[in-house]
Formats: sequence, C-alpha cells, structure tokens
Amino acid sequence: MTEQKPAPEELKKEIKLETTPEKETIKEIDEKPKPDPRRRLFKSDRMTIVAPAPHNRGNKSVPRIMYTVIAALLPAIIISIMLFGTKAMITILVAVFAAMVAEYACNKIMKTGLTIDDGSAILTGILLAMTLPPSFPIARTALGAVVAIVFGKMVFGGLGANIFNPALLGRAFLQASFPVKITTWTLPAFAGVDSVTGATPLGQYFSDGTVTSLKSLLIGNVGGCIGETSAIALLIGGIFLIIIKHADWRIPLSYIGTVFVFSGILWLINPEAFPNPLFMMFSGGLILGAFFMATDMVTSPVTPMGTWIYGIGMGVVLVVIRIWGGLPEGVMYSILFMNGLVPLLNRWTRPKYFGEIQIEKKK
Amino acid sequence: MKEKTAIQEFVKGIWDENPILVQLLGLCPTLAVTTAAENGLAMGMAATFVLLCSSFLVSMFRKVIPGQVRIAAYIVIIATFVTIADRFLAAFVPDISKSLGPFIPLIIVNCIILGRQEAFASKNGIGRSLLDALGMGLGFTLVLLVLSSIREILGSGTWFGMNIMWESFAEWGVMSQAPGAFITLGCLIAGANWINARRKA
Amino acid sequence: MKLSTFKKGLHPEDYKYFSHDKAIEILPLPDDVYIPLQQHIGVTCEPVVQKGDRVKTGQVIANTSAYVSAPVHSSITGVVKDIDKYYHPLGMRATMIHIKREGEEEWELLEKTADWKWTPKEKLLDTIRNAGIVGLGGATFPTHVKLNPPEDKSIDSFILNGVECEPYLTSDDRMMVEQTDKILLGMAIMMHILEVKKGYIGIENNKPEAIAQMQKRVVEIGYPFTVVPLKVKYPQGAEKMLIYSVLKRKVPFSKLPMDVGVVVNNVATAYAVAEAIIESKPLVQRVITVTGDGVNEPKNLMARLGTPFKNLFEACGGVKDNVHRIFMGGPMMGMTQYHLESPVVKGSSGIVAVTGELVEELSTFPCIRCGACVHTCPMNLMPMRLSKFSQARAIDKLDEFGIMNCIECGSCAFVCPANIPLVQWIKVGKVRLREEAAKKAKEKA
Amino acid sequence: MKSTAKIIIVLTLITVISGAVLAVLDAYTKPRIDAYKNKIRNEAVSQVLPENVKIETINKADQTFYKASKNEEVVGYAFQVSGGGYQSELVLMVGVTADFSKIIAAKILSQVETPGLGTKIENDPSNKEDPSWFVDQFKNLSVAPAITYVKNVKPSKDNEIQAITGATISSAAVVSVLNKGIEKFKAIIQE
Repeated sequence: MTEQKPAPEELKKEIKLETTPEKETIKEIDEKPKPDPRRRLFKSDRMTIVAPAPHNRGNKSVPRIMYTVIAALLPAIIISIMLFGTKAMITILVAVFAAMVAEYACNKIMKTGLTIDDGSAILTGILLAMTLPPSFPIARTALGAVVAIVFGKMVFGGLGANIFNPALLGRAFLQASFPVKITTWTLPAFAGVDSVTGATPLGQYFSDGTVTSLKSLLIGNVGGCIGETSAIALLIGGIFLIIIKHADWRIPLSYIGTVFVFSGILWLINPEAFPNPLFMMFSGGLILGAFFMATDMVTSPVTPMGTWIYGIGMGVVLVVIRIWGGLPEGVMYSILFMNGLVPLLNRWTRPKYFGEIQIEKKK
Repeated sequence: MKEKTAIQEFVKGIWDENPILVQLLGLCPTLAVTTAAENGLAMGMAATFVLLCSSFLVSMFRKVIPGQVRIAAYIVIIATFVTIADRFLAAFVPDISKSLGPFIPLIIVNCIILGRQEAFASKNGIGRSLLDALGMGLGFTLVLLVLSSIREILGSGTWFGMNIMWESFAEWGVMSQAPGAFITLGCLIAGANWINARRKA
Repeated sequence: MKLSTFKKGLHPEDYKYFSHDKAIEILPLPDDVYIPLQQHIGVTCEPVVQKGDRVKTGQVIANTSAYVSAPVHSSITGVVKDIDKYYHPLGMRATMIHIKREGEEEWELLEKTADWKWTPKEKLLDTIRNAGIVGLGGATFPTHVKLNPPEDKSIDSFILNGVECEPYLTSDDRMMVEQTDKILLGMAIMMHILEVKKGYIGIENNKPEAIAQMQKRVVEIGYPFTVVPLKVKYPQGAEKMLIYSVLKRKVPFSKLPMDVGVVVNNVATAYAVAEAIIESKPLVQRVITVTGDGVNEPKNLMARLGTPFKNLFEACGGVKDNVHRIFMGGPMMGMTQYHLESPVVKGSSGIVAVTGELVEELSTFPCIRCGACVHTCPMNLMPMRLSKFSQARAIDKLDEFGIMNCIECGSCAFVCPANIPLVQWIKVGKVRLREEAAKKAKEKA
Repeated sequence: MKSTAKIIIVLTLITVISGAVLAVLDAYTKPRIDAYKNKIRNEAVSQVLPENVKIETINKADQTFYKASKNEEVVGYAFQVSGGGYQSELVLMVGVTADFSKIIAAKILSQVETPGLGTKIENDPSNKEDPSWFVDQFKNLSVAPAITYVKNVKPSKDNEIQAITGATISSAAVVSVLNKGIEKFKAIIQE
C-alpha cells in the first residue's frame, strides 16, 4: 500500500481536511498582539511554581492518614465511654492532652518546628488510653503519654524515625512501673452504677478456666482496657481502615489468622488444656492491636512479604505468651517484639525488582 | 597544649572529662548498682578509693615498672586495692556489700581505673596523679549519686532509705529495674551534652 | 474480558477531557524559532549554518558524524539571527539556533525514497537518520539506532506505543484518530526494516475512539497487526511495562527491550517515519497538547519545532491568571517551565498549565514508612529506602537496592503521603552512583 | 637479658607485697565477715525451727543443713533451698519436721521479683495486718505428697496454699523451689 506523496503545501490542507472538514480555512490567530502570557503570569502576585515532577498527587497525606485512623477509632471510643462512663473519657482526654503537650515541648526544645498538628500525637494519646484500664490514675496516664511521645518517638527523631510503636512503648513503661494498677480491671458499668473490680476474660480463663461467652466478648460487656473490650466496634473501624487502604490488610489477617490457626491446632489436640480459638481471637487486646497498633505504618514492614512474616510472627509470639508465658495477655509484647525486627524484615524481604529473575530464553 | 593548673587537673574529671557523661567509661557498675542512692555513693567511694591508691602507687613507681608488663602490674595493684575495699565493705557495712554484689570485685576491670593509670598516672607526677584521680573519682561518684538518687526517688519513693515523697506517690517500678537505669543515664548524658552545646554557643 | 496490564503501578485521574476531543489544529508559522542543538539522547550536534545564513524549511542546520545522534533541521524558512544560549524546556540554558521567519515558505526535502518495500534496509535507516527522527514519546532516543539492533539479537515482535499513560496528554490519541493510515504505514515500514512479523499496537482503554479507529483501519487495509486494548494504568507507556502488558515478557535488569526480542516505538515516531519515507519530509513539526485547567482553550496543535511556548498559549487563548505551574510533558514526569520563551523540542508531547485547584501545595512530612511507594513501584523497587540512601550518600546500598532500575516514572512520589520528592532523590542518587563509579574507574586506571 | 630480669623482679615484688597486704587484711577482716554471715544464717535458721532447740551444723554430701534437737531428740531440720523465680533466683531457708511431713516455717532470704507483684511473696503492702502472709502460709504446711497452690480461692487442703493474684509465677516458683529442695534434702538426710 504505497501512498502518493502530497506536496508540502498540501500538508496543511490535508490535515485540515481530515480533522475539521467543516472548517475549510486555517484557524487564524487574532492579529492584534495579545498580551504575552508570561507577562500576564508574572504581573500577578502569584508566581508559577518550579518544582520537580510529579505535578499531581495522590489523595493521601500524613495528617489525613492520622486523622482517618482517629476517626476509625471513634466507634470503639464511643462504646468504651458508654461502658465505662466518664472515667474512660477522662483517661482518653488526659492522654491526648499530655501527648500533645509533650510533643509541643519536644518541638520547642529540639527546635524542629511544630508537629502537633499532624495528628500523630493525638493518635498516640488515644491508643495509649485505649490500652489502659478505666480506673487507671490520671497522673500516671499522663506520665505514660509523655513517655510514649518523648521516649517512644521524639528521641528517635520524631515521626517516622521511631522503631517501636510509641503508644505501646508508653504502655510498656506503665506496665513495668505500675504492674498492680495496670492489672486492676474494672467491670463495665453503665452510668450511675459503680463499677466493680473484676478480671479480664483472659485473666479469668487462666486463673480458673472460665471461658467468657462470645456474645459478651463481641459486645464488650467484659472487664478489660478501655479500648479492647468491644470487638465489634473495633472491627467496624478496622475494616473501614482496610477498605480505604489506610491499613495494610495483610497485617490483621496474618496476625489474627495465625492466632486462630495456632490456638486452633492446640485446641484440637487437647480441648481441655487449651482455650478455643474464637475465645483467643476476641478476648484481650488482639483486635485493637491487630487493626490499630500492628498496622502503625511507621513500625510495620513496607514489603508485602515482610508484612506476612511480621503478622505471623506476632501471632506466634502472642499465643506462646498467652499459653505458656506468665502473663495472661501478650498483644503489647508481641507487637513490640516484632516492631524490633521490622528493620531487618525490610532488609531481608526486598522485593525482587522487575526483571531481576533471568527470564527463560525465548524460542 | 597548655599545661593545666592544679585546680584544672582536679576539676576536669568532674565535668569536662567526666568518666561517665563524657568518656562513657565504667557503665556496667553505673547501670547495675544505682538502684539506691546508698549503693551509688558506696560504689563511687569504693572506686574513688581504689583509683586514688592505685594512681598514687602507679605514679610513684612509673619509672620502675617496665613498659612491657605495665598493664599486668597495674592490674595487680588495682586488684589489691579492690580486694581491700571489698573486704572492708563486707566487714563493716555488710548490707551495702550484699547489695553491691559482684560489682565491687568488678572494679578491677573498670575502665576508668585502668584507663587513668594508663593515660595519666603512668605519665605524671604523684601530686598531679592524685589530683586527677580524685577529680575522676569524684566525677564518677557524683554521677552515680545523681543517677541513683533519681532512680531511688522515682523507683522507690525514698532517698537514702528515707521516705521523701508524698503519701500517695506511686513508685515507678521500672526505675528500679534495668530499663530505668538506661533511661536515666541516657537523659543525664543528653542533658550534659545539651549544657555543653549551650556553653559553647 | 479482563484487559491486559502490568503489575503494581497506579491509576491517577487522567484529565484527558480537556483536549481529547479537540482535533489537531495547525499552528501558524511562528516569527521566531529557537532550535536547540541537542534534542535527543546521544552526541550533541554542531551547527552547520552561520549567523546571517538563509535557511529553508527542512534544511539541516546542525549535524554530527556520530552514530547515536540525529541531525537538526530548520523548521521555518528564514534567516539565522543568532546562535546563542537560550532557555531550554528541560531547565537549563542550551545552545540554540535562532531563526527569524522571512519570505515565503520553501522546503528542502530529503532524498526521495522510491518504493520502500524494495529499498535496502540501510538506505531506509539512513533516510530516517537524515530526517532527524528520534523517539517522540519523550525519550528522544534516535530511532535509526533502535531500528538497527546488533546482529546477535533476534527481534520477533514490534510494539507500537499508543498508550499515552500520562494524564492530560492527548496528542498521541488524536494522532491515532486522525492520522491512522500514516501511523500504520510508519509501523509497517519499521517492521519491514526490522524484518519482524508480529506487530502489536498497545492502546489504553481510555481512548476508545483511537482503539476503534486503529482496529478498523488495520482490518480494512489488511495489516497483520494486533490492536491490544490495555487497562488504564500508569506507567504503562514505559517500554518495559508495555512489553510486559502486551507480551508478558520481562526485560531483565540493565537490558534493553531488544534483549527479549521486542522493539517499541511511539505512534508519533511511526508518523514521522512515514512522513520521511513516503513524503521525504524531515522532522520539523510535531503534535503537542496544550492543556490544563489553566489554559483558556485547550488544544492539540501541530507546531513547528522551536516554536516558543508562548506562541502555543497565545493560540489557545492565553493562560488564566491563577496559573500555578506550567510543565512540559505529563504531570508525572514533566519538567516545570519557568520561561515561556522555551521552544518546542522533539520530545515535547504536551505543555500543561494548571491552577492551584488541580495541584495543591502540600508540605513535606517525614517518611512514615507506609510502604505506599513500595506497593506502587512498577519496577518493584523500594523508593523510600533509595531516597534515604541517596540522601545519606550510601553509594553501595544504592547499587544493592537496584537504583539503576528506576525508570523515574514518578509513581512513588505521586502516592507518597509525606510528599517526599522521591524521584528527585533517586535521580540524585543515580548521579552520585555514577560519579562514584567514575571515580573508582579513575583510581584503577 | 637485663630487661627480662627486671621484669621478673618488679612483677615478683609487686605480687609479693600485694599478697602480703592481702594476707594481713584477710586476717583482720575474716572474723568479722564470718561473724556476720553466721549471724544472718543463724537468725534465719532459728526463725524456721522451733524455739529452744539445740542447733547443730552438719555437712553431708557437699550440702550443709542444720539439725535441731530437743533433749537429744531430733525435732527438725533446716536448710537453704534455691531455684529460679519469675525473673531472679529465689533463695529460701526452710525448716521441716524430723519426719519430713510438714514444713515448720519458711523464710525468703533473697529474691528480686517484679516490684509490686512478685515481691509480694516476701512483703505485701496491700495486706496491712500481715504483709508476710504469703510465706506465713507455709507454717505447719503438709508436704505430703507435695505442696500445691490454688488461685483466687481459700486453700481447702492442708498441703495447699493460695497464690498471689497477679503473681502466679512467683508463687508457683516458691512452691516448686520448696518441693524440689525438700525432696533433695530428704534424700540426703535420710540416707
């Protein structure tokens, strides 16, 4: 299919003909000198920006992620305030306030520029409060929040540089400092009724073997930390986070899945000696930890493979602590333990880059 | 470098060349025994005693001890004084001796002491060596005292065994455990660096 | 049917609606053109004209004897005013030949090619080189080099790149709709040169008109080509991604497409090849999309090379007052322009002016290791780590983590919630790595 | 050669002098140190054995234990047992009846358990009337067949004690250390 070469002068016409057949004439530019667009640009007080590509951005930003996670925590917060009354609310407020003050003070001392508006301090405060018993004294809550921010985050260099989840680090500090107070649980009581001390479902199980009913666990009508009691409220928030891709779905899946499978195997071997896997899944802080703490972006691996290992590792550590360890609950330690391995996981699980594997020789 | 005056020789160990805060030497006993102010003070004084005596001897015999075996000689001298200190503590203040545990014998390998012999006493006269040893010992003792005081007050609510915090004060259990030692020491070193940076500026 | 595509990558809002239905218009000849001596990858050309010389349209004004290079032609008829440094759209000041239009347009054509089917391969390659044709998708690699693979590489497939995955740009889209025959002819010529039997045309699914038109003409004319509609995903237009999308072949690290038996060329290149072989016309003009919400009347313009950008904007009714940034190329990889005297070059596929409504200014946060970049990188790299290593000058780590694999597509920086200029740091890292390698080589010598 | 000789002489001198100093020191401090040790030990031993008994120190099979006799009749033995606790080594002095059927009393010599939780085995500040209630449970506790512990409920059998809430591991460790230690010394003494 050879084509007759059109004369150069015909070229314009040819294109014209094909493109806008209804208009025969070449589009004429207005003869009057238009103002130079550049001059127009620079005359206005707004200069154009010279910046590296890309010139469009995704819709995520750090503060947006933080505030979204806070929003996802709201159902659990509301349920816990309903269950534990104003005590829970005060604990949360105190933790948030103390965390923000600590962050502000660190900003000032370290001269880093204010970072309290990025939402991470608020989130740390809320998460810390969620892991405390409702009856925990206010001053110590504040102390925990300060430790979480100062030693959990700012000494590493601020947001993004920390190795351990700040909220859990604060909680670990409190656990080590005030082991009695932090294990004094209050049973939920609706407003007006005095709460009474009682054991958590896990504590109960490991002391006298009582398995709390699944219904109570789901609704949250059990003793425990402020934020860990109602599995349903936490699941709502957690699944929301996963749907909008602010949390990596692999982490909760592999974490909770490992706990379920591992404890399920043990249960099948000996249902008398080991708790049933559903009880293991919904008791304690597993749901809270799996959806909101283990998924903390800063302290979780970035590679898909690393994420799987991280989740499975946490699940194994958790079951081992719960069943063979001296503590009834191990979510905090399992997450902190795997947090410590994250830099290594990130290094070991570097994805094979595109074309790294030698492709088979084509025929 | 300009020759230091006697006062400077003494003072440098307390701040500018503080064995813990600046040289980061002798951290093992520092972290381990500072659960109570009493222990910290006793440890500091024992180390100061050993440092003083061995610096004195090493400086005195610095020209006699052959270079090849100087470390061995220092170790023997130090060990002798450490044993003296250990036995005295055990004999007269058995409670403290018990709580310091193996850390008194471990003064033998404390880098501060061997370090001062090697770096200073073996090259300087007796007077200067004594001043240096005293300064270093005092610097060590002071940091230990501060560290152990903070840990005792926060971790147990007492200071030298006296209740000094208010009635409802809750002890920070972590402070009397190993992590508390690291946190407190870290804060002290950070503070010292901060002050130095400000002084320089 | 599930559309073919590659793994990872992302799907940015494409904003093609500004200009995708605007037919190509011919921009009137500019009064002045500024033609850079280098508009391609390879050796810079030397000017062969002098100040005051009269030049015809299509006359060679700069050339070099080096193989990996392409000559530069005058795009208008006029007088050489000056050879001096002017603003280049890639951000530097570069030597350009300033030609002022004078008199009637006169063409100087290439040596006429007889029937291309019977012309020796070498002759066709020469013509392509003399026409100054380079990869017009933006990479600007000399096409005659690409079409002349070493003897030991056996090429079995040819892919025509009509993906145009960059948002905003519609020039290739319009070309495919309006110049279907010429593009197909160019493709046939290139396949003839390469002696390749299998031809694929990869087009993203957001250009239904182009797909339909190409499909129709392929069938009507009877070419043995396969039109492959692709799922819309960035950076599908990158050679390696396109080859994977179409043929599921992976180009190994540090290898070229020809190592897996594929040659990829852009539709605009195919058009230019057809023009050069059939009409003996050198590359003096190209279609450029002038678009963005900051342009009053977005258009696809056929413009002469060397036309200052301001002429393009004038033809499009000027820009709005609240223009925030102007860049050449797509938003993912384009360069911001700070000077509208900068000319259209061979690699200019579009010039986009956007207002603050489409590009918000975000402050930068520290990396929170969210992994978004890792999950997006089409080359399976870890951009956040590369960027850190680059900042820390950890040269050996850069190599270990495969920095040279980066195709600088900008996907990582696009998704980064902390707004870190990841691509910039990776580019810096590449330079640092090369410097280090050069230093080592020097020490060895 | 000269320098080698010097090295030998100097080092010998130093070690000899140091040895001499330490010998003198040892002679001076040993009695005091021994006296203190004995005092501590005797206090502990007498606390776990009945009052007004004659106590003899006996060494057998590399182990030291104390025999308490009243009017030439053996009424019990005391010995030191140790083992791993929750986070430290637990050292206890325990007194048992002559037939090893019952514990007379037990005393904790050293422990470094979790402050506020594990330390309750020695001192429980929350029980104002009887801070040492935990060890006191071992008084007159039956050892046959072994000591066991229960959680959160009052012990019902005479070989049961109640574990400390929140410090089950430490409580269990005490029980285990005692069980193993008594077993071991029973074998040695009744050999």
